[in-house]
Amino acid sequence: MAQFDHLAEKVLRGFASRTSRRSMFSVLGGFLAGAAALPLLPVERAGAAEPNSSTDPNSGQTAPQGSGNPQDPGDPTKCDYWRYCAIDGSLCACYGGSANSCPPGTEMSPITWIGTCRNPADRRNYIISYNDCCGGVAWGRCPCQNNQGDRPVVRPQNNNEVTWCFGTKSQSYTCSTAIILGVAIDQK
Amino acid sequence: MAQFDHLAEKVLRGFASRTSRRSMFSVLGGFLAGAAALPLLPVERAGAAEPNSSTDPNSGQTAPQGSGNPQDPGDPTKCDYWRYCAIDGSLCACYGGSANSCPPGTEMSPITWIGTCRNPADRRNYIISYNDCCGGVAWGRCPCQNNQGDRPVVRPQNNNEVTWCFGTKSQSYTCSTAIILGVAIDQK
Amino acid sequence: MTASVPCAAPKRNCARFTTIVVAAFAAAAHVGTAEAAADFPNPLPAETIPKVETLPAKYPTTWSFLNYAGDRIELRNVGGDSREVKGQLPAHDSATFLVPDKRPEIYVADTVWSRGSRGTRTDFITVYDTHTLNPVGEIVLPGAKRALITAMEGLIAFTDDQRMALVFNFTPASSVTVVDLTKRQVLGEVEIPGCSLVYPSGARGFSTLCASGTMLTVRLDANGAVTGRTESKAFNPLDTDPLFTASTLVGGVRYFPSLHGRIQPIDMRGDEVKVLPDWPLVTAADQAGEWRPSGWQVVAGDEQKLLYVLMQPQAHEGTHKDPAAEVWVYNTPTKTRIKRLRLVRAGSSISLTHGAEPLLLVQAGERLDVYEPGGSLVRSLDLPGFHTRMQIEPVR
Amino acid sequence: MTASVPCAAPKRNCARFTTIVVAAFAAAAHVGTAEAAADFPNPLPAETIPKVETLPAKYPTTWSFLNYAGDRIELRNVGGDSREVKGQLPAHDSATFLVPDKRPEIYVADTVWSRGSRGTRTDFITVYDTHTLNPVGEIVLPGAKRALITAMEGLIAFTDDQRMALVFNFTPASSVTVVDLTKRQVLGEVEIPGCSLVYPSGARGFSTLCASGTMLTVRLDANGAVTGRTESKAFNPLDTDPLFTASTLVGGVRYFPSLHGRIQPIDMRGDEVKVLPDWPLVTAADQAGEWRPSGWQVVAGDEQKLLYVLMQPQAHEGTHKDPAAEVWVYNTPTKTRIKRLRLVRAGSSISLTHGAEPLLLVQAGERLDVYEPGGSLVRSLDLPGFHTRMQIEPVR
Repeated sequence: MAQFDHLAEKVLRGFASRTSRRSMFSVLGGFLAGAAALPLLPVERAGAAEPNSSTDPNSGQTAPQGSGNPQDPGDPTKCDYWRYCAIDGSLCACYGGSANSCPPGTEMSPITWIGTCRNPADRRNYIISYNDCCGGVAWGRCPCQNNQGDRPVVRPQNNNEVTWCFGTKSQSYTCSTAIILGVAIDQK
Repeated sequence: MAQFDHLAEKVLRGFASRTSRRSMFSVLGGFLAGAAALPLLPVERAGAAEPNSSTDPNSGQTAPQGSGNPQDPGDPTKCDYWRYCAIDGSLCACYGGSANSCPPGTEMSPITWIGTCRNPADRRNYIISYNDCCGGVAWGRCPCQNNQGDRPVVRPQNNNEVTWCFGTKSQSYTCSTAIILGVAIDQK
Repeated sequence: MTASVPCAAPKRNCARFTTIVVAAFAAAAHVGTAEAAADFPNPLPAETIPKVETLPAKYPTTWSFLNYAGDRIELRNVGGDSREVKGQLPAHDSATFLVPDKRPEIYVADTVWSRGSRGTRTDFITVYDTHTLNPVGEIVLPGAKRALITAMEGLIAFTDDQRMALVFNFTPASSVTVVDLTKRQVLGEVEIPGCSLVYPSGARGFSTLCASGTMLTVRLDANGAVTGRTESKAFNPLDTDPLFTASTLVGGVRYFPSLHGRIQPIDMRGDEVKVLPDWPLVTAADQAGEWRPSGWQVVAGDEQKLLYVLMQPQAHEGTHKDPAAEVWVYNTPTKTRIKRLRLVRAGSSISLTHGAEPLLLVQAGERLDVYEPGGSLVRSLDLPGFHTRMQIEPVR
Repeated sequence: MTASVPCAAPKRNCARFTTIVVAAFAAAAHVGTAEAAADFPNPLPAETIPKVETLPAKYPTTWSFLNYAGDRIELRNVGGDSREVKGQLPAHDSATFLVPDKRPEIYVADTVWSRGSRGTRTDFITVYDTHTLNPVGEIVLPGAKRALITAMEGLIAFTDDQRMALVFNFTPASSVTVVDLTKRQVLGEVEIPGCSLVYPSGARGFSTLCASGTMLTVRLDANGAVTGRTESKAFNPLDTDPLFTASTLVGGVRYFPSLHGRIQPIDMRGDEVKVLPDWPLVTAADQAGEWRPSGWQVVAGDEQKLLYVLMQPQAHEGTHKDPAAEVWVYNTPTKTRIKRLRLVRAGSSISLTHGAEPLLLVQAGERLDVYEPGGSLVRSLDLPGFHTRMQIEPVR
């Protein structure tokens, strides 16, 4: 994380120091608009297509989900999914959301903290944004606590204990997502 | 319960029909004042005196409580305590209250429903008032569901699904008690 | 520091925005010198923020609402894909709900206090949009009267072709609050002293079960005012064999089982209810086993002619809410049992989905077991932490 | 039907009062023809209604508060009698609390929304009476700014001899709301950009940990206005070996462990903090085992000279909040470890009771294990359903 944080500081100095929070929001807005144009992973579509008839009818378990993309392996309803290396909370994929989307009726906070997780398939380190979903029902299903890169709240942007519900109608926590922002800088 | 309910109806006709609800409250008040003068069971005092050093230190269990009175046998923190034959809810004895008292910071509802339970020690049938405690923290510890004498809500005074928090500052349910009102009529 | 104060030195809270700034930076430029696996030449693309799932405005009949009563209302797919939880609706103390098929809305009647478990009480109906599950309206119910009783049938009901909602109040005086759901306003209150719960009856009105063993039927005008009251003869022997308050519709007739095993049909389609002859669920042959209806939502119907009842052997005083070992299926025209389904797990609440091939849903402890009508278990959904009672309402 | 309307016919809601009326009747007359056992000639007497338990205004030091963070705050007897739960206080989202020894009051800083998880947000401090646990006052915190962070040390603190409370805000801008607890009113707000959490320091003021690795100290006047700010040199290497934000007082000095195993003492008694030399918790001999502090409330002190730290072997990046296998005890004057306690269950939070013979409390999953200082388990209390983090605060 160290180098990355340095980058952060640098970007920050060269950027934030000339910018008010409001205009940063608008920058963020711009980025989002841009990102929205990018192709999306078919995570939950693919999941929805999978029948779970193959599983033991008496198991009580949800059939495994998956992106259907070999480059994005694992089950987003399980705590060991690669993107969750620094998540702390309940997994939205268990509440009607997915690894990168909020359940219906909740609101995704635009302000959050990020970590860096290694994708076991392409062996790249990705910058993951842990956006919380807010304003819905929180009831502790699929709790998941991984702290890779988590740091004490003295550096909030690297802390997963904060309820990241800012700029949302309600600041009440519902669940957490893990969204790919891009590839991280080589940590060698 | 049948005969008892008939009595109820009779008492009711001969009494309630000439009485407004407000004055019934005052009658209740009068009764309470009277009852307060009666000697009380040393239920929780006795409990407080018992050390639980005898129990396995690693058990995680609360040492058995008890009234210390052989005529009132059993553990009020357990669902099989004789007074709980028709209780539905969380046992106040697990929350800082006792079989017949509310936990600190809660309020006991004066209006409630009653059942009849048989005391295995003196083999008498007692009229038990299931007063709910209201306005505190409810979190489902020591849940207990016994339905002896419970009847559908069409006869609310014999129904244990109703939140009996009436005449209290808050109608939010916390836990339930089982209070001796007197000896029931012989059910033979 | 307010939102509009400029953010100057690094030590100021700009630090919090590192994430966003870097995000924009990294995602835009795709900075990535990590050794890329030969078989994945391109990194995974950046994903959209924010992204919130939506649902079809009209849900498939393989979904069902599960009311956890006092906790939440869940929308689950019981028909088989791997993403069983579709969404949740907040639901607090004794919350009940209505799902119309006329409008893309869901109505949840709920109660909160201004400080959690104390403070000012507010009863309210929240109007949710079926497509987004976002709250789109609210109707505050006056008087803090809404009955706080374990969520079950009869606490809230539609009438007037789903234009009106009827909310049962218990203070412990009984009344019904009449709500216009299209105008989203309260129309008025109808006192029903000595009677409990509301069941839709006639074109515009409701019936309620009275402590005297009768059924009181109330007719309403378009403004929710009472235009008539009729009381049936006494048919509900509360002292000897009271009816469960759970019922189901079969062929337009409402069927109430009794604690000791009768079934009481009542035709509520007309302006006056017709109390039809009751008949036994338990034949002489079954008497020995002491079989009785048992559970919470104890009865279900396929709306054509079949009646499903949770049944428990060795029943006696106080067992009427115990989980039941079997579901007995009756043909209502012939009044005969046509099937006995032994459950994998003893069940407390049952319901049937409304699809062409209905599924039998059985809440059994911390499981929701899904059976095909033949009686074989299709799948079992977990209900983690569930320890109270469940109201099952499959999508229509 | 309102409370004052007379109650005439049996079918009216008088039925609800059957219970009370019969109660009075039966209890007064002691109607009882049930065959009485010869050995119990008299029936059990009627009991008082209503009856609510109270607590001593001053609690014994064998009791402890347990903050379930977002759920409730429990008051438990960890010292041995059979009624371990003494009471609960409502606590919602990220609630924190303060227990003074100067006044018979408890202060809980909490947050609610007007419709449960949505609606208008209100942050407030509830003042509870220690004797009754009844709410006796409320202080609303303006701006909906209170930090919603898993309950832990540093979110709220006393200063000015417990007259003032300091509430940490995070929006994500950082500030501190200053509250007068005796007048029960908010005095003002102090911005602490780039810094986090509040620790009491000096006679009237606080210190806070900054993202630049320094500690900022703020002095206040009697009205809560800032009279001075001093910033220490940087001593908290956030990139390489940051300090936990959990700390403990030993001999008036506050000790912060670091993620990699240093201990950083800071003397906060004066108007300016003294950053004392740090020293290693892990000797060269322990290096091989990769022992590091690990858990949530990772450190405790006996206030005289002993320091207790939760320690976990094979520690590496990301394990710093994992439950720890041992508690290591240090003599702070000699800066040496004097004891290793192997825990019965791996623990996440520890604290010491404040009695003459302190007990070591260890939250380990769904248990609160109680050890005597020698390290043997005295008892284990169950924490049913506990699945997050716990803040343990023994009674002083």
